[in-house]
Amino acid sequence: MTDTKTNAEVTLRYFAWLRERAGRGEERLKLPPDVLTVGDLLRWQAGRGHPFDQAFAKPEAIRVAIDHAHVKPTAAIGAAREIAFFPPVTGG
Amino acid sequence: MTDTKTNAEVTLRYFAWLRERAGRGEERLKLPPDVLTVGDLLRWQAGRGHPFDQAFAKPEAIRVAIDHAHVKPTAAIGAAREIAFFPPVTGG
Amino acid sequence: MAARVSRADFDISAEMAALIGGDTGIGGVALFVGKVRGEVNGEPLVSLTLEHYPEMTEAELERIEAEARERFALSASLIIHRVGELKPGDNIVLVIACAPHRQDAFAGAEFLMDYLKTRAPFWKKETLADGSSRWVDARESDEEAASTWVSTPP
Amino acid sequence: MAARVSRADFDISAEMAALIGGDTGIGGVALFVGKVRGEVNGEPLVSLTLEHYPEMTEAELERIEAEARERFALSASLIIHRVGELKPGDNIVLVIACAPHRQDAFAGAEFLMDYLKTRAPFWKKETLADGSSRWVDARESDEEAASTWVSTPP
Repeated sequence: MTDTKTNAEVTLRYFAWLRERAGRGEERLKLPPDVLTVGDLLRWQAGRGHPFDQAFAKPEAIRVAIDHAHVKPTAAIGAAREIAFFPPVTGG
Repeated sequence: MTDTKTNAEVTLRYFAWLRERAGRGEERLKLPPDVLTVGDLLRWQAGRGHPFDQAFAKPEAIRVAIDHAHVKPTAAIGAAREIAFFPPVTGG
Repeated sequence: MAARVSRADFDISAEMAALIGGDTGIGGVALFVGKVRGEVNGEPLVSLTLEHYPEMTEAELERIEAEARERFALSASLIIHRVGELKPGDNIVLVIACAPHRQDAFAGAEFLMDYLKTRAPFWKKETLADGSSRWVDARESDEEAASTWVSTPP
Repeated sequence: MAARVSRADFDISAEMAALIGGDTGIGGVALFVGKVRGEVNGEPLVSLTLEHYPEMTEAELERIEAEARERFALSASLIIHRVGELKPGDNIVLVIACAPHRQDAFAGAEFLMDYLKTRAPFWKKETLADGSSRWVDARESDEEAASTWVSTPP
């Protein structure tokens, strides 16, 4: 059951300069089974090759939300349906 | 010269419950020459008899302005043209 | 900088637009509107009458504004205070503080309100449903709020 | 309580009247309007483009409002945030906090702005007169302002 969840398709979304550097606003894919936390996912992104190596070169500058809620790098990905990557917010 | 100043006519004004208790909004008169400070003036008012004895029975509840600026009981009356008496303000 | 007393109500959007004019250095505008509440200690209020000391009001509001401008990086500010008989829900006072950044705008507006409440010569009289009326007492919390800004007592 | 994203400008007076409705328990209304400034480090700004994460924005604004309501005695509150291309002088954001007393209204409005600036998923891109554009960096002072309210990091 857990393997099934980890291997389910997930939507990845990119905003602001991360969207520009990643060259896309969104994609759907299956994450490798060893990507269990947000930190794992950021490292995996940085290792995906061009253009992700550039976009994710500084993971400390990237914020992550799972299913529309802010999460920390230690958070588990679990049964996430949508994971978003973006720089610190600058609204207001 | 100083006597002349102290004896000049001055306008006294009353606001809010002080106006109601004093039974007037304003009056013009000459202050006695020994009324030199705001504190002296408050004591003199309390001693003027009805209705001022009632109106000025609690001088600590009364604020004073000379020529449209707040003053303390220790302030000198000097060449004041207008002296106002009122309760603590409650606007806003 | 502007301060005025008015019997009529004010239009917040119009006042703010006029105050800002074409100043694009303004990044933040903090506003406060004080309103007449419908109850006094659980009893329905019929009306609130605001008395003031006309000749002193303008001078005092200008002093308060000048002090706010000295303390905070304000681009513009406005105080409008109503007088006369008001009803529950009516606006009593409008304060606007404009600044390049929001912290100064907020601090400016709070300062203007705190000083207004403890120094501007306005007095409120409440009339209740039973026909009785009484002058509102100054709140100690207002004195305290104003005194947190400094050491210059009224 | 209400929060919304809008491409169009907002009418402050109308929004405030609609928010208050007939609630005469409200004695103080604190408002904040954030505006596009005309210069960036001394260079003229041509436009400011606001991107956001639509599906997350509303959820996050509602969380921010719920938290403000829990902390302060707010009678009502409103957040409107614009997106799209804005020009110098344009309004970006409106925050309104209504409360029985002014201290809660001011604190509520400041809290809403501080949290909005550090948690709501909006991003600003500045375009200058020479055609260059860049994403605005998050200001550390905003993180600090939000963190003064507590210990719950974003």
